[in-house]
Amino acid sequence: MSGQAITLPLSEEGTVQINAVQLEKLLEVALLTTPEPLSLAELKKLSDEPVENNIIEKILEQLAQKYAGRGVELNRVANGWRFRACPDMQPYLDRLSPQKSPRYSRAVMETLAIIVYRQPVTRGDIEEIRGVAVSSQILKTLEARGWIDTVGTRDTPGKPTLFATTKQLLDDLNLRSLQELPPLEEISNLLELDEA
Amino acid sequence: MSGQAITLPLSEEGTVQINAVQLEKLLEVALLTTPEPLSLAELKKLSDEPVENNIIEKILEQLAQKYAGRGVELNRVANGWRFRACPDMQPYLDRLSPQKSPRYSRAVMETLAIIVYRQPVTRGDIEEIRGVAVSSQILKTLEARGWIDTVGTRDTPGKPTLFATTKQLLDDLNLRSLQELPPLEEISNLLELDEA
Amino acid sequence: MPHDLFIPPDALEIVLETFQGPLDLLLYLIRKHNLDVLDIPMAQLTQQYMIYIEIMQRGRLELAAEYLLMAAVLIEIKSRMLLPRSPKLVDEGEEDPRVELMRRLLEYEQMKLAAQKLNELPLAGRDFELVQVLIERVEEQRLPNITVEDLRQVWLTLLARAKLNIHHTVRREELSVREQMTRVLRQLRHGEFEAFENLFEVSDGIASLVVAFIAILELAKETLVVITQAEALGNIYVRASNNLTVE
Repeated sequence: MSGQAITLPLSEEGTVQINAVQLEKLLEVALLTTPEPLSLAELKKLSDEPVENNIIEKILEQLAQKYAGRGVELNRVANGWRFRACPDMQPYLDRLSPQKSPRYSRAVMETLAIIVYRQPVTRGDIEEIRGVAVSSQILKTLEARGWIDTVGTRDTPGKPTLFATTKQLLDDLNLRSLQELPPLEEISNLLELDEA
Repeated sequence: MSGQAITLPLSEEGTVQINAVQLEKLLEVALLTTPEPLSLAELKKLSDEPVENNIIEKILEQLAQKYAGRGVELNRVANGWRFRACPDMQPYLDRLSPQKSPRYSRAVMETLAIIVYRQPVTRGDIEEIRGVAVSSQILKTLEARGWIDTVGTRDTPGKPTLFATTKQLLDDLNLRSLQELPPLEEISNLLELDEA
Repeated sequence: MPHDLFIPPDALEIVLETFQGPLDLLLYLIRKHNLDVLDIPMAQLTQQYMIYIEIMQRGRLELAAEYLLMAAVLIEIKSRMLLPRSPKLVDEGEEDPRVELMRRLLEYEQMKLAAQKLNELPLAGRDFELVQVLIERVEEQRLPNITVEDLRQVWLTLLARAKLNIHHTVRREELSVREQMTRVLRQLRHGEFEAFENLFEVSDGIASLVVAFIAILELAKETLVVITQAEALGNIYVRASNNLTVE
């Protein structure tokens, strides 16, 4: 690991000397000890002097570089930056503890997909698309996981609750925004599908 | 971080070629993703080839060296090896954490869940259900919290201790009795039974 | 009945479970028989669907209302297509009765495929681990809090992993027995014999007495307590089968 002091270009005055080596060290510890993503606003608190976002980002990118090729990587996700083990390490880690989060049933995943791609939606909207009743247990499961929450009600009789996805879902999928999710199949493609 | 292949001296035959670089990478990932200490026996499972303790220890010491001067350090403790934040980093980390609640690791939560639902149980019972060894650290964590205690021993060879949950746990969960835990049948239908 | 529709009776329930509802079943039939979604041959599709419904009913499966409703919708579309359409209505742009069904089928299929893709994405805790290095806090230790929901989720994960959930659902009654087992063991912690009747809390009501009784039997079965009776009709005593020496 390189140890030389890196002096980064600063704002107009250019006089405040930020110790980039020390800051990198602090960012690294904070990120290694926190499984949840840390936002730039939070990471800035680590510096004794005020730092600009682009400087923090520069150091973070530099830090991410240092971990290239190793078993963990520094990623930017919806709620900020966090370290994760590379997915190709999983088979080895499973040897230590075969603890796996469960896979959800099709009912749960279809409900989630509809909320992801059609949000904000009411329970009625979901039932309309799936053609079957949606048990409140399914919605509770997704809420307990922190993947969906209620964002208001629709102004129709009964004031049904509107559901939308959270940043937590994106974090768990290691994504920055909904746009990174796989796009929906075009209807025209669906017409050509032979084998389901 | 140096990337050259390190060939370590091996046992008598000296022919088994252990890829020390790959092993170091695996040890690093495993230790960075597990807050509890990992024993040599567990760490050895990461290697595809059988490795001797002294080789693993040599690689661990080498790894600890690489982290010298950084914000986290690799320590050997009673139950094995683990990374921790250097104590002098704590004032900085405290700037971040006030609003973040710490969380128990999955190993701790699983152990607690088993004691809740299967009490009174021995450590062996817990290990059988979890499929992995339960470190005494985990049980100590739960005992120190006042959530479990020992209620006797089983009359089998070795006289294993029986663990059960306490009133304190019920208080902390705001329950009057364990029966107030919600029934599970409904949700278990939401999980895919055949693991993919 | 077309031979490819034959389903062994014991597999029927599984087949029904694999369909997420009538739309899913219709999609399956359309894709399986290479039917054109844009020009659904109503007679053929309705016939296929009704065969399934009949098999399900013969298997005395409780049919969800949604399946029966869909049967009604199919038959309605079919009958409307049999009626000659008045040129006037056609001019006014009366829709083909199949259009709405087609739209719903395609929308559902789109979501079904999206769900599959979503489920294939690497997920934290399942396909990759998060980095978490220990912080040993010196002062003012903040202890993690947990909720009932946390415990429930973790236990479910364990069950799923152990594949116990099929035959091994945890019921409330079972938990109450476990809870009583712990209470009795605590009471016996002094290591001495305790009179059998002292192990019951009479004021708690009959249901709780029964649970306590089952708990003591369960403890005896797991050889955690020793139950003795010197003579017929004599006093019954219970003690922990092994004294807890370390406190």
